[in-house]
Amino acid sequence: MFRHTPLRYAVLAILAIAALMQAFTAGYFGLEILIEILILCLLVLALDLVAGFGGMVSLCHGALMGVGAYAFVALNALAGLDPWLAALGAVAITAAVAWVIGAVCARSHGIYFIMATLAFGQMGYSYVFSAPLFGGDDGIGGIDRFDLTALGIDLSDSRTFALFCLAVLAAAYLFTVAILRSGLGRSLAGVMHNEKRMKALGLITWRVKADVFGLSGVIAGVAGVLAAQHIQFISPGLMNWTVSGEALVVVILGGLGTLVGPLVGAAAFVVMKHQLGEITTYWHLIVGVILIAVVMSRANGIFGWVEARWGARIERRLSDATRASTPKEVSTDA
Amino acid sequence: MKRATLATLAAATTLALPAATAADTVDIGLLLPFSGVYASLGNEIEAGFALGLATYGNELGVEIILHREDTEVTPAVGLARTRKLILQDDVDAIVGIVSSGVLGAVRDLVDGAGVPLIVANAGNDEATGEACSPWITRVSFSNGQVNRPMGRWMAEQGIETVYTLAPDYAAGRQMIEGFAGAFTEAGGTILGSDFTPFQQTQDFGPYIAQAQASGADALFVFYAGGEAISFVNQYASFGAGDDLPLYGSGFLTSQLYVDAQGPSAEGVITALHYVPTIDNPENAAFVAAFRDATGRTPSEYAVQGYDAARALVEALETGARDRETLGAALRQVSFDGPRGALAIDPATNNVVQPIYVYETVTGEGGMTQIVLAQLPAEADPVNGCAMPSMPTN
Amino acid sequence: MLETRSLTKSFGAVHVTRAVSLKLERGERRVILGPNGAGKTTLFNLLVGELTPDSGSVHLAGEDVTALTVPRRARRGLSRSYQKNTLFDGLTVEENLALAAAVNTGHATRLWSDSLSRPEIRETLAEVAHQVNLMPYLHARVSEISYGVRRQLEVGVALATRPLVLLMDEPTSGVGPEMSKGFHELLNNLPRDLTLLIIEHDMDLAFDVADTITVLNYGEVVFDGLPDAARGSKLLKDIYLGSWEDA
Amino acid sequence: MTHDLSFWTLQTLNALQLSMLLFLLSIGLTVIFGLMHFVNLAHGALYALGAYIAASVAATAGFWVAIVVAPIGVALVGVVLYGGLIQRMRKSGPMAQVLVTFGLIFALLDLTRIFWGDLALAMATPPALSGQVDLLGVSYPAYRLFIIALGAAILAALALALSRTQVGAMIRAGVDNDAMAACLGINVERLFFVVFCVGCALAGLAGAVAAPLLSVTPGMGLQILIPTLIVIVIGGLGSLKGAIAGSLIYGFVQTFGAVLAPQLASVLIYALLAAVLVIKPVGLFPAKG
Repeated sequence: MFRHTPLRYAVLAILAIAALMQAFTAGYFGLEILIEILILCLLVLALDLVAGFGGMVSLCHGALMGVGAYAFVALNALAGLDPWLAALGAVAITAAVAWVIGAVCARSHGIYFIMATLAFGQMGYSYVFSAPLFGGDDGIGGIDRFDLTALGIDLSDSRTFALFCLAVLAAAYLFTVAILRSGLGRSLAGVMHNEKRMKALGLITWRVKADVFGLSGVIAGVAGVLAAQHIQFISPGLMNWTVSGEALVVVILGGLGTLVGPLVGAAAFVVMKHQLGEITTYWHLIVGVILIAVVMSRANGIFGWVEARWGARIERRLSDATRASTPKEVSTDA
Repeated sequence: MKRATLATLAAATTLALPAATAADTVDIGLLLPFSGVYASLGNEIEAGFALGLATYGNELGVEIILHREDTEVTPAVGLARTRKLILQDDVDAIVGIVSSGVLGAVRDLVDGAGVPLIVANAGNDEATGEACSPWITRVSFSNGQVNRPMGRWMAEQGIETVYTLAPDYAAGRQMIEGFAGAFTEAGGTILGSDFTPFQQTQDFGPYIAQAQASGADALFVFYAGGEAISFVNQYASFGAGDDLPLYGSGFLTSQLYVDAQGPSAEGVITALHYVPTIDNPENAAFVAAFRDATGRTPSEYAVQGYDAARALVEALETGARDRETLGAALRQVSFDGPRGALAIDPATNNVVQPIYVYETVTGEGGMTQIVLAQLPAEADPVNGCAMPSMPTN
Repeated sequence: MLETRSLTKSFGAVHVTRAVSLKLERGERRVILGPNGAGKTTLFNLLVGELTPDSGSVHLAGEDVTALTVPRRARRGLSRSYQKNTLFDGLTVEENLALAAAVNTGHATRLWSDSLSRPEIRETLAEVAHQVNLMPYLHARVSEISYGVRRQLEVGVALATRPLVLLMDEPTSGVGPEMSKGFHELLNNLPRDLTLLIIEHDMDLAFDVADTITVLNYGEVVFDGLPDAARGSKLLKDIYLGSWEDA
Repeated sequence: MTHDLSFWTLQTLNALQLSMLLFLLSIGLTVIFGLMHFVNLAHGALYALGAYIAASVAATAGFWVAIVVAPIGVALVGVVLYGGLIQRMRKSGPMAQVLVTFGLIFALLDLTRIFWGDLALAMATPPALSGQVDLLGVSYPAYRLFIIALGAAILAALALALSRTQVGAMIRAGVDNDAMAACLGINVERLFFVVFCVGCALAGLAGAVAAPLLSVTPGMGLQILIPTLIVIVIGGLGSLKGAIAGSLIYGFVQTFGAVLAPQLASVLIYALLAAVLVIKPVGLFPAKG
């Protein structure tokens, strides 16, 4: 079950401040990277929700994001709907698709779950790859960003769009925490810890899994809508299984089941990719080696490692500080 | 110590100069795939481009600052990198683009921002058709352009019925459309067309068997890259050559792959805007220089890079230095190059160039290609392009 | 309340349950005895639906539930505890109980309410924690409490669903005599209208708690009757002597 | 379009050929999984490596040397991987394994690019196998028949080895219950090592025989990975029967799908996989009930 520790709050605060500073000071490309990070953050948040808290290691989340993006394009660029309506529709479609995938795969476990989700993801990829409606391999453009000019906000400006994405991410983070704190989220944790017992208690576990998968699809769908609006052009590459693989890498690099960790991982991954990409076109090699090293080290990602190593000490210090400032008792949850 | 001082002095002079000749530097974005499935094409175009700059650009007195960006294979990445070139690096012109998808993705951006783009490969017909832009000049080819003359030529050779195969994506379909249109217009019949799942088809056996069963006089295909090698090898292994001779768009037997195809490519007749065995002095010089520089024979991709550099240099020679003047000058470019006489069609900004029909045969040091016919250059139909008379912002 | 009609199950050539027919009245407390491998746990698995019988049927409160899945039967009031602790290890005692309590109230699948803070859940939780003596441990994680307390929690979790029938698979398995005694009280203090079916090795406990006794041997019911009759039964002594003496 | 019998014969042979190629790849992967519970996503990369080694060797020493050297070379890489990574990852759960081998895919992909470049390579068909053979009324490429025969031979050899030899019995015992196998005094570590290396060698062999048929590109490993995974998931992990059944299903669906329903060809197989997983979540012939 998800708990906010002082360490997690601290890291969240640092991330938020860093993102805001970057948003207000960065040049054009810095903003592009920031937006890329924020969208990836949404995706890994969605993935951590199912993988870290439900044990559903999905290899189709990239494809789900693609469903969001393509559904948005279909409703916005092709059907001519207002971007807000189109986004709403796209998120609903993604959630529905995710729910169905979750329901079908709920009976599979371990590697079978991974493979089953992979199959669904590739099915979507193959479809858009060969669908003339969506421009096939060439992709499709003509995508509008949200119109907030009524509020005096111009999202065509990179800085504004970055801040908008940051706000969406913050909302998505709160949404995820709310899910995890709800009865549904608690049941999900129960299912991950002991599915057999949850069944014996009368919980229809596949429904819980499917529901959370669908909710995860909501976040993935939002990520897809933003991704489509960011580049204003999408192509099937977005749905390839390697995108899902990279998202999983980020979740693990960051720290599975910590919510905060994957956000750190996303930032680290995108920055690393761009830095290495500047130096060499063989950056995959370096990322691969780092990935192997991290997983082999058996730590739960960067954040998990920090938590395991310093978490207790930092917490003690922070709670000492809290106690000193407020004489109230510190709750056991902290 | 002395050398160090000299070096510092030299650095100082070059540093001092730009102030005086600020107008004489141009920033050029080189936008190519350096990783992913098209990496080899990106490298080939870059090599040609570098050679072109070295050959023609030295006496220009203009310092060309290159900004190299990797588009990978994804249009979205290509678009993001183009934005970076335009907004952050503030380039005066962009050269490159291999995949039609990337070109389609960046079209509105370069058009809207008013940045000249020299297309060095991507052949989608719309880019110089209904989606044409005064800012986009193509020195490579268009999908229809390289295949239409072949349709007519094959009909003239007495071939009456043809079966076609191509990968199932926009470029594949356009190549076949261009060919089939001209072929049927000239009196031929298309007996059947299959489009194979792009980049997912590894076994062409089922399709080849299908084509054989159709009883057509000939097979016309478009494949490129790894698929071209697989296809030619698998076609040869079925021994279908006697009943169903293989024709194709020239990318099928590109210089890049023909050695890998080996004897399998023997007798395959294809048409393209360039083949290294074209007999003219410019080509002889180009092939020799390219071999010196890289140790390999140039392909059509190399010549596209080379001519893109030459077009840029020609435009710079007119005194153009910024986006606007370069954009205008690029549309006026014409020269005799390795491909023969090239010009830009003012109606579409697409290159006008001759097309060569050639047969691949076994030569002394491996496979070589004999030019069977040089088909006259003709401008593409306008295809709905309404070109503004002059670039405007 | 709970009834089976010639329930039969075999794994390959081994018949683990042969035509078992049982009938429990509302509020009845029955203990199942039998040597290891007699098919007691298999019977439980058949009752709750973790196994499907080859033939025969299970009836709960007059309804044939044989075709229903585990969760569906549980929702109709059938709950069980396991011989091996089957708990949610990373969570606190309170959270363990809340998970169970939330299922029947519908909060387990609700998105906009935190089950742990609902008054009705807190009520159930407090009541169950009291019944199985878990009050002092509510905020401790499962990994932090002793084995004996975990056994209590194992029963507590099953109780927190507010079942009509509670199946307990060796609740005192592995706990010391002291603790075992505590379990007597605990069981005796459970509400009288709750129907209990208990697999038990501890004879004293069995005879102390049971209204009726069923003895299984090789998957067959060999005795079904009152504790006093069982105590004197020669048959029971013969098949069950070893473990009886041990206990 | 109507077709005569010889057309269908031809397509059946095509389907068989594709099936056998996939079988060579999937059998190693599935047995490694069944025995060691190890998910090796880098299996495709090993296949690509086999193709590259074969293409390089064939250029100087000819085809027959190449198809011997390539499996050995890949098996040696397997030895290194086993010692360096796999052995330590065995107990770490599917997710960690997926990630480590995902990292390996990245690394091996770029390593092949560094060693062999981005340009596609090819490997010539050996002269002895370059013609066509008349069979069942159709003229069929000899090399494709060779692949079918090779696949069938490996299948027969593996089936025999599994059912008749002591190692085979150990593997079956290990797949069934590794703890039990260890109790029976089987040196499980050594068994794993041998099986892993044989699996790698088969992947290398598949790459080597595929090289003259396809082109050798850095991306070929990624391209084949998904079909291979589909094969073993449809077939059920860990069993020879599953691997061959999955391969045949994939080969036939893909080949006849391409002919009969070209628009659906690419989606068809995924739909089939999804259907199998819904009906039998552990595949058609899993090693364990």
